[in-house]
Amino acid sequence: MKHDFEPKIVAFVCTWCTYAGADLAGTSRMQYPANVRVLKFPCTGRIDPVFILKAFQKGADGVLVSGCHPGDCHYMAGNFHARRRFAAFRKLLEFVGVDLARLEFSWVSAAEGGKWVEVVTDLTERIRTMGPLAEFKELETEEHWSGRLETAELKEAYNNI
Amino acid sequence: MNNTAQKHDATPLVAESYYAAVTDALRTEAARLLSEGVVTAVIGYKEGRRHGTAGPAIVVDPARANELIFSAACVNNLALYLTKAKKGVAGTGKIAIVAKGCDLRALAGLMAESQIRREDLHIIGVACAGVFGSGADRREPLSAGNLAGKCRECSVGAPEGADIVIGTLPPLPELSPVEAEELARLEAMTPAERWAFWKENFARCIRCFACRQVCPFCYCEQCLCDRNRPQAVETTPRPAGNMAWHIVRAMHLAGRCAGCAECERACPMDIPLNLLNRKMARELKELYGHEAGLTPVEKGPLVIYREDDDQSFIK
Amino acid sequence: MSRIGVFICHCGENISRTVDVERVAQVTARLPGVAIALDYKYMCSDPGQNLLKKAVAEHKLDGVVVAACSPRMHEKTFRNAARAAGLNPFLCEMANIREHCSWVHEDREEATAKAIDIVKFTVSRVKKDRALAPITVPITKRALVIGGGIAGIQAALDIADAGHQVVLVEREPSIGGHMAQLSETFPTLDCSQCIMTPKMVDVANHPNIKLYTWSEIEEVSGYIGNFQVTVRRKARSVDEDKCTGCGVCMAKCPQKKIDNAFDRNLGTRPAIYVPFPQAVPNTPVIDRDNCTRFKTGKCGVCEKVCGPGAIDYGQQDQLIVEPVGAIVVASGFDLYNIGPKPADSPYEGYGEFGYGAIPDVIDGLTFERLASASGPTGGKILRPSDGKEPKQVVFIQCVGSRAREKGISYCSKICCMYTAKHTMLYKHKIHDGQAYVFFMDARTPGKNYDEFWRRAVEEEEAVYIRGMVSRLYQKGDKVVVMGSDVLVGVQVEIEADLVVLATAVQARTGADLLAQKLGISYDRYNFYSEAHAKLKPVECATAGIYLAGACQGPKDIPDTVSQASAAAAKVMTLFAKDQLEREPIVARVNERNCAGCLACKKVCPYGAVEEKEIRDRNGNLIKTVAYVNPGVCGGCGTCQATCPSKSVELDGYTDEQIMAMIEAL
Amino acid sequence: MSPNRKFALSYSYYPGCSLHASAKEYDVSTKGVFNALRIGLKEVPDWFCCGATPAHNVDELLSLALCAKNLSLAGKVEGDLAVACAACFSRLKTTQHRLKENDIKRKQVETAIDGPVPLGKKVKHLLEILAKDFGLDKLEGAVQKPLTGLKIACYYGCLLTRPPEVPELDDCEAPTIMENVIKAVGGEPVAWSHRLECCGANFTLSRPGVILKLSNEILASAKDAGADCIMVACPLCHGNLDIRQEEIEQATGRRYGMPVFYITQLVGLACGVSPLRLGLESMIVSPAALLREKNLL
Repeated sequence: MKHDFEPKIVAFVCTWCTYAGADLAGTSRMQYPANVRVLKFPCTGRIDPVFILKAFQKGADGVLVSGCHPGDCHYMAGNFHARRRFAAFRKLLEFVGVDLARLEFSWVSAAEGGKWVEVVTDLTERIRTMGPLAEFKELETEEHWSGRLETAELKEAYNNI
Repeated sequence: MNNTAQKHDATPLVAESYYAAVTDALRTEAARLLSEGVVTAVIGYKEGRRHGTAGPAIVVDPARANELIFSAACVNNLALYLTKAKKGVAGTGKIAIVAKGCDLRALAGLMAESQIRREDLHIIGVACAGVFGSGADRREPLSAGNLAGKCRECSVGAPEGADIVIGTLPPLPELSPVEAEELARLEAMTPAERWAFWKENFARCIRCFACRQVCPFCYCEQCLCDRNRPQAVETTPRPAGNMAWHIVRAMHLAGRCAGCAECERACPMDIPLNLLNRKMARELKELYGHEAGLTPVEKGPLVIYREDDDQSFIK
Repeated sequence: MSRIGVFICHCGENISRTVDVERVAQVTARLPGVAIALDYKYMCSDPGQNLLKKAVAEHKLDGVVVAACSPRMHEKTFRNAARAAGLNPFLCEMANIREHCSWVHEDREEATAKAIDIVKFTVSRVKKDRALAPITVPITKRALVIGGGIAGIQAALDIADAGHQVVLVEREPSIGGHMAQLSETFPTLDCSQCIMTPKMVDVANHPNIKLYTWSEIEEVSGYIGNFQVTVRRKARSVDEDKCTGCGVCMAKCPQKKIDNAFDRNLGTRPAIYVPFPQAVPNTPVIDRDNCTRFKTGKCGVCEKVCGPGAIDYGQQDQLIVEPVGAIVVASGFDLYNIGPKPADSPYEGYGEFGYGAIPDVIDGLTFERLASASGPTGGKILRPSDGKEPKQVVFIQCVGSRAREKGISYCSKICCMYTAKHTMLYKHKIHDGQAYVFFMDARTPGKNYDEFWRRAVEEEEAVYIRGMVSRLYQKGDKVVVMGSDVLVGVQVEIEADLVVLATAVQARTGADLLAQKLGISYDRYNFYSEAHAKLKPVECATAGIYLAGACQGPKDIPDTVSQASAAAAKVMTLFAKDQLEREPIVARVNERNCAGCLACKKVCPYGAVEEKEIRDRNGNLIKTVAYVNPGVCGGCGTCQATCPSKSVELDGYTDEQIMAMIEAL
Repeated sequence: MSPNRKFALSYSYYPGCSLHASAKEYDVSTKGVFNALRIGLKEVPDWFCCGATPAHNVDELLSLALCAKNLSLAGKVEGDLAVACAACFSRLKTTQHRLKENDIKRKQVETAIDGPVPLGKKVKHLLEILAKDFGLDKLEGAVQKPLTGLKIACYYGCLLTRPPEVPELDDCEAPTIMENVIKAVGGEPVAWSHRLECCGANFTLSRPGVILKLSNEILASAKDAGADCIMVACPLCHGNLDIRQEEIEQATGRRYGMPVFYITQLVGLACGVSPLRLGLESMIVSPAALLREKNLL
């Protein structure tokens, strides 16, 4: 089945739970859209908000962050710290105008191959209907200072360049 | 953001004599501290070259304590001068610092982050009715019309927990919270409208990094955004890099920002930076009950967790 | 320019069926920095690995990407192959194009494109990989055991028998713990003292065990293999080397009316005392709070009567530093108190049971002392208020346990069994007495446990009433028990002579403080947390520290002893090596850039981050920075995500490696 | 502005049906004591039955709406809401508690009463007002005739403290607030077992046999503990212990002769309120002999 728009989805996952859950989906031969690219981290605690930003800037249309369920963290508390960090970060992104439907967080354990498939499929389909993430792509293409020249002084200075 | 509707309200908030009295007491205290050898330096404010302005001053000689002043023009957050970014002052013995309530919050934050130690400081608190906003006519007394936006919602007029607090404020009128209203206005927008708002604002950014230089919490020895291996944030003042810089800045200050709004004051392009900081402060209060306070809190909201933290946003 | 080798595996047909492996090889061969890209039927087979090794040598590769199955499957295999070829194993990465690609997608076109992407970003990562050397940590082959109850005793004996030195620290004057207070033990009803005291004596006599009683842990520093433990030896006021344990001092002490805590305050003891006759060591201690000599300066009888001259009123607390390589925590439990809630306690007491003010309402451990042949009543069951033999005894289970409204939702595990035991002991001693038990559920999993419980009900005639008790109150010399029988559906009222409460097992008061000294984590009830509930039940997440017994959660004696031996086995496994080798995926601090905000220290789940002072040549402090102890770091990387200036980096997952991948997407 | 602003403390007041009927003396003595202690009380205009105790057994929405409407009426009068009857107190507090935690219920109730429910209005039992707001120290200071030598069984009944999350009055299973009040006015509280047992009020009309058993146990326990009298803070308990006392004596053959006071009657006596303004004459078991013996009349 071909679609007009194939979004680029980046998944940041922890190696112990979600990566293993995705492996399980594989060994169980489950099927899901091929749009997702999985980057492996030791722990969701290692995932820096900057990475999410970078992924959007580099053309991702949707980002998934996924790790161990609370209490299952291989490092005990990494996912707890991540949970707070991302709770704050998504509020910030929302405030600057990023549609949070493009950023998904999930807990997927090593036993939840089915959940992995569900999360990835849902996200891909949602982004497909939303279309490309135009905002960041536009920014990338803008090379010049695009502020408005509001004052006469500024206008004059600009024209003299 | 002082809109014109409030400009006509020019009733002075405090009498001129209040500042004269505080200045006197400040000079006496500074002279005493220096001459008795309690401290090696006093960080405070002195008269600026233009009328009605003031700037930071570091006094080491008791004889020059009479240069110190306090007025509504004392906008700077002096906590900055105790950070690693300004290594010169710190580490020369016990230092006295003049602190308004908002500055004391920054000091408390720096203590919690092991940047300064309470025992190395002598904090001279000053009860503050607010400082001038940008564009205020300095010939006029401080009034609701020319007050800085952050001061309209200030809850720490008297800096409790200082070694000494100079001045007692008269009852101040309750003012409409213009910053909170602006925040509410933005929050009511659609994401696309907000994006447009910030895109335009950030597009003006010339990456002078005044916001970073003036922030007491930007004391990193090397800013992440100056690094090039890897380059996390594009360094040229291009819209994409600007957006990234301001998001990273707000994120790094989340749960730490003391709300002094110096970033916004220092910004030559009038980008409403404090809105981002306020937004994050509000969210962290709602999510985790954290609020920047006058006493150091060992672990800020983003370096601690509770097992039952909200996770309604996680699938 | 890098020289990366890319090896694409067909995995028989597992990959090549949906992924056009030849195309992946063609495309990736043209990537900048790729020296060679090959595809092969089975990369993990011997010929496949040889292909890799040969290519490393022939093409002087400085990085390898194996695009095949999940790294969880074969990363070790290929890293070993890389090592054999002379390449640092951490310069070899896997691109997962099987589990994450060929097996989950059907469209050959899409799957091939995805596989190319995966290989591409993995190549970008490898270019930023750094050679890492395994970390070795020397091991001090001495163990510390904290707590001298049955758990600590068992662990100490096992480790000592294996030939290693053990330091055993006990807070009380004697080892023995709770087990020494018990009368008989379920499910065999053998006398607790009879099976316990020989083990206590073994500890005292073991050449490899250094025993510190009347001592507490003051400070713990260091990490696996290299802990420094400061032990506070509280002043005993008796010289242990001189004392012969003759007991004359105790017999002659004029102050004899002090409540004996070992007997749950049912009996008394002198001011110079051993908690119980079989104490190990048999050296008394002076209770300075109650000794006339210490209170008023007058007396000194013990000093006068002591033949060997062992009494030393001037003794001071001593701090001793012991270097050890591993720690077994066996600090035991406390019992829930039904008294009113202290301000700092999360547990509500039982107002409906009179908050402990009714004298003939006692807890299970007090009943043990009443039933014990060496107890204050010589094994006669007599009630505390008037010393009469109780003819009707009501036992109430789940007091505090499984009572969320009182603050505890867990099951204390041992009460069903010991209450059944109590009804039997009671019946054996008072034949015409009647025992009633109020219970929620009888939980008796364990070898011969259910049989034991059935015996109590069926043969020993304990009346089990399923239901809860709503109130206890004194009426004359009886305690009225108001409860419900939910099976019959009626209210029950029993006028009892004695009520025994099976109070909850809770963490030791101060367990959190000890945990903070040790740097181990604990749950909301202050029970210590194991590293993994199923697969690492005796290890702490902090390397080199192990758990035994009820400090980790309620446990009976067999479980406690098993866990103690397991902890000992873990210590012996550690001590079997001279050096500890571990994966070098640890965080490192860039000291030049670190501003010392110590946010990393605050988030580190392992307590691996320390403060380090940077000084100039003259010893002046330049700044304080963070330092990550590689022996302790678990490698989660939370510190790096938290650090604003990224002055701490996790080897193997550096920002450069990750950004390279994102940029290559 | 409250008409009672001359007082430092001032409350809106919900007497409840009993206090205008069978428990008139509770109402009279409450007003007497509050007047003597200079605490303002303004009765909520137009109040009606809270629905206790039958409504909540039959129809939850009805029981919540009845109280909600009364709360909304009380909202129009300044000051926290003072409630004398333990059952009214319990129902009003329960309503606030239930509606706070359940938005759906709250909306239903708001539709039913056609307006918002003042969930923030503080509902306080008289005991709380005397012991906490007014304060035990001040109460002690107001005593003119201490109840010296009067042995009092303080009877809480089942509703005053339960369930703990609703009334938030005192320790649910081992309260001391009544005893503290009695000690403050010089009386002697006795330790007894049935302080918190139920008197059976729900069955007072339908199954009087239950009352006889339960109330008898309470009387017997108080008597055995050496009490001269019982003190209550609930008109329903009072009805069972006082009005039915003779019936209980006839059924059990044990004679109690135990006067049952309202808390306000005893506090009033101690604080010098005229006995004529305490409604002592309406008590079925006459306290006259006891009070004379203790020199309190």
